[in-house]
Amino acid sequence: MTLLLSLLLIPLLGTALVGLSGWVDRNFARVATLIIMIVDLAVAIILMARTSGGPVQVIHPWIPSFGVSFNLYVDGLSALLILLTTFIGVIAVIISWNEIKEKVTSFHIWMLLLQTGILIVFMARDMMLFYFGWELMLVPMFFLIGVWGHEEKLYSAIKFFLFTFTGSIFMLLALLYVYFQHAAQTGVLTFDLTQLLQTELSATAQTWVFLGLFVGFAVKVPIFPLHTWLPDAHTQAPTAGSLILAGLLLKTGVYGIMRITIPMAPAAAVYFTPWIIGLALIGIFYGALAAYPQRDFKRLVAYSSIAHLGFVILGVFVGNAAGYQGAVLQMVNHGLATGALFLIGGMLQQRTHTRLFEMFGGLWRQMPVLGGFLLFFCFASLGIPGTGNFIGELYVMGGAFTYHPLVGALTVFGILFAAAYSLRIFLATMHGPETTAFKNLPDASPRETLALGTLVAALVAIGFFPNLVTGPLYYPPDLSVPQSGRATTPAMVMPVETGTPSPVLAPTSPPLHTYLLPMNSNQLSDQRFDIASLSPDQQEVR
Amino acid sequence: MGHYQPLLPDLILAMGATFILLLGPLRDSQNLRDFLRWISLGLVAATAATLVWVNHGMATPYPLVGEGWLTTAPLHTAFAVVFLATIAWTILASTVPDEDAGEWYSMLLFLGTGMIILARAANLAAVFLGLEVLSISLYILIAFRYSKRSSLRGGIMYLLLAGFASGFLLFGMALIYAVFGTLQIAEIRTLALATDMGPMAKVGFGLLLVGVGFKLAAVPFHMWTPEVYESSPGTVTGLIASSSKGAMLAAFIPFLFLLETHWSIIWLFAALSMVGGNLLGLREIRVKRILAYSSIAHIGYVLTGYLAGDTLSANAAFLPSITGVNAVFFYVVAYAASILGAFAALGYIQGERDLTLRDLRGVGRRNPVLAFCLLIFVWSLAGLPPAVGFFGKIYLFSAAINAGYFWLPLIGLLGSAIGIYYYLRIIVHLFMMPADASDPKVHASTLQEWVMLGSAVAVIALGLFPETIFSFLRAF
Amino acid sequence: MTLPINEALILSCILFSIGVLGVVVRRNIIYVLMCIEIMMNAAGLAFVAASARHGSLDGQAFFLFVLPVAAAEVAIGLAIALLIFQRYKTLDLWVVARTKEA
Amino acid sequence: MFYNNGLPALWLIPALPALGALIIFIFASRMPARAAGIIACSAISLSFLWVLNVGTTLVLGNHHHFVEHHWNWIAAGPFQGSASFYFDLVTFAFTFVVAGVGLLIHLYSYSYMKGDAGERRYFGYFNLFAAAMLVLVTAENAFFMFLGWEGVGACSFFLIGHWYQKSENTVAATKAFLVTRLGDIFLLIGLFLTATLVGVSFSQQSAWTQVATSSFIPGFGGLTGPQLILITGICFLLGAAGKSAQVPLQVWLPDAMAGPTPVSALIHAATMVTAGVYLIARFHILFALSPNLMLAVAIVGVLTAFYGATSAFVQTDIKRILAYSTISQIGYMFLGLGVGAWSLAVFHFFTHAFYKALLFMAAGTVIHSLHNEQNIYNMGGLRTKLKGTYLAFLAGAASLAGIPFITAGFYSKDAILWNTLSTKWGSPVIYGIAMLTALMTAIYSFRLIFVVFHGTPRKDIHVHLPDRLLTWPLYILAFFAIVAGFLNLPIVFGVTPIWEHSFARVFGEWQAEPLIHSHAVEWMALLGSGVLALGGAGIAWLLYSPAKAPMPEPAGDIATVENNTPAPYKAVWANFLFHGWKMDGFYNKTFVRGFRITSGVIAWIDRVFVDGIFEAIQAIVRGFHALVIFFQNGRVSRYAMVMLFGAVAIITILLIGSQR
Repeated sequence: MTLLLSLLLIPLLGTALVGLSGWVDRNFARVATLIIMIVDLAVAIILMARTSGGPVQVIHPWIPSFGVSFNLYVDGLSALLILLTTFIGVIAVIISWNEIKEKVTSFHIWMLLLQTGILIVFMARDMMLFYFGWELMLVPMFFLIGVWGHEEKLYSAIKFFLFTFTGSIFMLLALLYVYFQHAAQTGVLTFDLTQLLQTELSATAQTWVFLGLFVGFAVKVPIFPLHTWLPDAHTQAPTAGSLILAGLLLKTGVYGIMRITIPMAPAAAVYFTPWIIGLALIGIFYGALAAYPQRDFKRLVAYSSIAHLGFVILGVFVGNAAGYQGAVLQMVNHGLATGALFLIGGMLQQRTHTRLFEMFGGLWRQMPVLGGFLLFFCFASLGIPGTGNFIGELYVMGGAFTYHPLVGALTVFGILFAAAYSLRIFLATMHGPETTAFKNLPDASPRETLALGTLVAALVAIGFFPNLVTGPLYYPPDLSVPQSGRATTPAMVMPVETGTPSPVLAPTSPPLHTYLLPMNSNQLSDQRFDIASLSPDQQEVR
Repeated sequence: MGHYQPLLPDLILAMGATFILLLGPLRDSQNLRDFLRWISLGLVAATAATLVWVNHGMATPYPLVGEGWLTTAPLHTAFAVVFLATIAWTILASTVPDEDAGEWYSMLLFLGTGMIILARAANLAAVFLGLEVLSISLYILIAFRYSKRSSLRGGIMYLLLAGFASGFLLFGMALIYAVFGTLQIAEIRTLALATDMGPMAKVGFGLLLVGVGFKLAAVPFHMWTPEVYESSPGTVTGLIASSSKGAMLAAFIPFLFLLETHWSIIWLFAALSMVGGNLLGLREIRVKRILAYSSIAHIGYVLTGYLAGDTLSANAAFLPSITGVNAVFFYVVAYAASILGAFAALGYIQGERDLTLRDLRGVGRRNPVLAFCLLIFVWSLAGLPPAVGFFGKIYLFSAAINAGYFWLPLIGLLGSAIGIYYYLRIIVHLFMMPADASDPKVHASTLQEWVMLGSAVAVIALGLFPETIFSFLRAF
Repeated sequence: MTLPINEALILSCILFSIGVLGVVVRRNIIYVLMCIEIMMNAAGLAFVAASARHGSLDGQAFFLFVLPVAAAEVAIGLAIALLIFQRYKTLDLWVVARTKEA
Repeated sequence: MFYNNGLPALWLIPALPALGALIIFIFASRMPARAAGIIACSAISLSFLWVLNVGTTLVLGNHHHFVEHHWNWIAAGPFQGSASFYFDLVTFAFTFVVAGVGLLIHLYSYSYMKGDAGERRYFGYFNLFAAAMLVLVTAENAFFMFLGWEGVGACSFFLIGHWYQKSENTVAATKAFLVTRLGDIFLLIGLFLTATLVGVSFSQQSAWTQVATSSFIPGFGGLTGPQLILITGICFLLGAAGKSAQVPLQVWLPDAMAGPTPVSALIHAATMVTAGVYLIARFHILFALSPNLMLAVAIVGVLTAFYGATSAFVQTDIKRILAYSTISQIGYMFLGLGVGAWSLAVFHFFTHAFYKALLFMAAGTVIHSLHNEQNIYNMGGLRTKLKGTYLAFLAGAASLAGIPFITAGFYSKDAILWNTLSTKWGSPVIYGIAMLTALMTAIYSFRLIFVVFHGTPRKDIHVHLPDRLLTWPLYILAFFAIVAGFLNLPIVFGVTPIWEHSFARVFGEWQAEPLIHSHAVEWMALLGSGVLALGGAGIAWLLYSPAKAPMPEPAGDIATVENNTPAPYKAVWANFLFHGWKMDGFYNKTFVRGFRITSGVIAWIDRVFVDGIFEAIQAIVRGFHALVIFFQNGRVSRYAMVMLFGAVAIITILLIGSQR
């Protein structure tokens, strides 16, 4: 299928085009990159539409002697994240227009390479290809931070690289182990995930495989206590870098956990679930609490990412449809909302050359539009209904509640702290007595307004129509969403018979592995959009 | 004559080298230098062609030719061709004063002779002879710029320590010979596997390993690397790191039966090298030394692959492609492609003093082509996709895991995580630090830049299509 | 007369050890080169002795290889040593190691 | 689109103001400031007309309710919440107030906010608030309601902090948002419980009766149905308390007066703060199933009523007096809910919305006329200068005080008091406290009248007369503040209480019936509360008539007394009341400071320890580096020695080591 290949090749070959045009004029490089990104976005949209009929796959032999194939596979979840990737790619180019002033051409080449790597990760069905893409993401990001970053850029870039690379070692070992186990059991050399998932692993082996994969992905997510690279990297990266880090790179970790870790070692996943839920909860509160007193705009937002990703991980591991959908929603929303906060942080820095809250204050008068956007994204970040973040958090909290009511209740408190730090972002910059340090700061330019406005529209759209995001998860063959995730009738109360336990509610969820394993049957897809209307008529008159 | 036909390549190369050595003093002119360069290249090419021709269709395991001197096994032939390619590359990429051209190219050819003998040795004496031809050429090449003190210092250090190690090797061979009564490695193998080894044989093989370990610069025999790498001309350093080690690796393949008894030594070599090499390089600021330390670590990775062996690994039956030696072959190719380029590039940058990280600043701005090539090479050395080093490492560790070693890959990968740090520092200084006031002195001719660019592209291309290397291997 | 093989091997071991220790303790290039010679010749002795034990000529032939190789090595070693003495005005390896670049 | 099966579409009700807000925000920078007000007013008036249309269709058609389903909004396992609208009588009452009173306040704001720098922003948020509030009250299920619930909270935050350059306003806004959000957390937990137990749709709530009889419910660790009902109810109660400023989460409301006065009138008096009442009324089945829960609601209500009245007693800021009085009056509504008088609680909300909005707007007019003077002790004698405003204010205050027979407040409050005494959930103790509170209410209401409007001006300031848009809405509200009570005349008057009668359809059998059927007792109670109100007015005259000195005596120059003044009064008890029973300080010292310290400590831990772990690893690696690099000294013999050691080690290992 050429669609998948073109999705990859457009940014990859685009680097040459950008190189050439940048050689002519640096502005050409910007324009060329923007065009390439937009074309890629268009391809992703087509792909999204195509995926609704079933997964799209392309397999080419690559390294037959090693069982490695160029195996791309896109189903609803992948298509969703690919769409997010290309979308954020466009925004990142738009937003770097004025910020990046030197080495313009190479900046855009790195951006395109980064996009290629991320796309490989989201598309690869072959685990070696996945790992290839995983490592491929590192270098461009390293350059983006290291060359175009801020004052502590080198330290942050190296820290980012070392953390992720070290994590990926464990992932690689676990993958290789499963590969050889599979080869030993079947005699077939392959890195195809679908086949590797058939490998029978003993409980001990599963434990180690799970831990290896989990550590590899957890660094990227990041899960407490492996998060310390994140505040530095996010803070020091250029705006586009922060946007992509928050919007996409963190998501690759979650994607890996969803796609590989849990299906590969389902029993171990069940075993470790309480621990990981504990870590996720710690992440939620720890991130939020650590975010609050930060003095640096982007650093605060970076810590808030830890909290948001805590929600995502929680959703993934509570093991029910609500949590799973919430996790996916939260991934997308976090990418948009937190990404937007980074954008605004970058815009403020570009205007004022500082990110410190104590330098700001009362800027709303000078930049009403930017302030309005900041207000919106702060409220999105704290999960106000009407934005996608609310839906994501609600789903995750609901999932956690189904997992255990107390866990759910505890999770809900996370949003209080989220409110505290989110409000602080806005209040410390836009409210209060107007600082005298800055005069005549320009308000959002049309380009910035366009970028931020698009993000607002996307968030609001998801906030009212979460099906936009969760819908693709139901595309056949419905790999990822548990059965209880379909829109079924709301909880019903049955007549109670004496002597039997009340059938009220019973929020039972199937064991984790039963639904995270790929299912080949389409038995679930019939009732996809079965609307849970409460009365058969649109209007009921009694 | 037919009996000696398989020796033809070695003869061509050695005689050509002598011939060039004689031509050398004729005239100091650029024309002569260029002439010698192309002559040498032609000789190398001819040798390679002959090598392939004489060995064609003789792919029985370890057939002994020339009185049991050399093997025609495809793997070894392939190794030899690769080494010849590195020599050819060096001939192209190296800079040499006009007046020394004859000596330079002839020594490179002698070096090549030593390598192809060593790589195909089937006999202890051939191992020794090949090793010494290689080493003696290297002494001269290392100390080639004898007007510089450091060059002499590096030369004498390498000479003394290599001689010291040769002594161990030789004595070990003597002991082995004393026990088994033969110099043919295949016979020794049969005898050694047939019976329990006595202490004398064990010690003999142990001393042999000392010599091997020195040549490979495996910890704890690695001490010479930083000084020698530092003081040699850039291209020679590349050869020391790549094909000189590679030849020893190839020569070691017949000895792989030692894994039965000596695996723990190799395990230790590997583990210590991977950890030690990466640790040593951590805070080094002299760039060539960084790569020297990294080469120690890389030998650790290679030895990890060797542990998987050839036929000894448990699961080898279903995984014919990634036996340890195949992975090692892949890695030698990958590593050679990367390290040759890296050292050559550093050689172009080198000024009067030791080249430090600080000297790299601004190179990315002033000479983007060279900096880009260096980036690719370092990228490959660090084992990151899409450069070829990525799959090199993956194959090695896969082979090790396949053979049932788990800790070693883990150690190796953790070590490489440490190692990433110094590779990143090189990249950081190349691209991310403001240039010092003084211009970095980069002297590379157009030809050399094209050669560099070509190898950089090759490194990426091989990384994207790693199967090529196996196809190459299968072609023999 | 028969060669007492074990004794010859022991002798070669002793010679080898002397050579090794010499390399380790001496700092003068010439002495170190000499000690390396001793090591090689110790090995040669062992080869010859073993050759006698096994009644094959391989070992002795091997020794014929060792001699020129050792000679070549020493020749180059001495040449470099000469240059070193010119430049550093010393043959002490430690001093050479200490001397800063020029 | 606008009509389905001949019935008016419900979605238009919130959509119109939402559209208004959208237009204002998108074109804010390109429209004249005044245009925003016009758009906002048009949007809300259209919405109000549509509410009337829907409401009359409902009432005249004698429908129980309308449901309008749009799309599946939340659909995850047991958590199902569609974007659907629901319209019954309760909704009608609330939408009528939100859109109707909202319209008046919009018009009022059009004049009030003239020339303000943030005028466009103000009207945008005002319209957005109206939209969110209308979603809140028209939502078909609790999740959709939560959209509006949080939306109004957000808008409240925006509008309290409207004058964002003053730090106090910002602090007040944050406080309001965070405290209500604390309540919202409990509300969410309650919603999750509801969703899993019976489903969040309002039409499913009768299923609680089955939960109440279950002894075992899987997934809740052995909790029984009644226990779960209690937990759910407490969660809802806390959520409602947060939004409606009830004890113990009432602290935010007085500070919320930092916003522009129309904001206080609409959000913090008439509509948003009564969302808690709406919530509990909607979930009345749940509450009615547990007597303990009912008692809790009643106690919260009466306590808050008492709290608000006592605190209002000593305030000096006109808006804070009204704020505390709002707290107190919503306490009455909760009391009504707690005794099962659902329809009467809604009725009290209805009347209260009119007279409290009226009071706030009248106060706003006063403040506006006096150039932002809010201290009542700096006013005085305005009766002559602001005659219309005075009359309107008088009507509102009379209604608040419950002056018998002619005011709406009398009828609504007295009905709740009567139910407190007479229904099965009521109790004489609570009744007693409620009566005492009613007395105090009358006192502080008339204190306002006497201090602000009577006597002579205490400060010589120029009064600029309000324009028509600032006064006419007052007259309309004053009219309703008087006559709205006639919708529910007591049964002892020999007429049918229309309101209660109509709402019986909604609350059905869950509506508490008086256990006392004696008309004599009811008459006595009626007259009793009437006497209390008049008596209160009399006491106020005794204490605060222009001839008397203000009581209690302020400590210093009363003109400088501000909200955050530590001790304006000499008397300790007065200061205690002035600071809202010092609960603010308590919360500040415990929760706020606790949060600050914890977050600081966590950030410190993150910097020092968590990062420190990795710094330590780095240091260890560097240490090893230093160790191995030590041997690299360039001395050949040393290198040879290391090699020798290596060789010896190899031989040793080979000779003593075990084979594989």
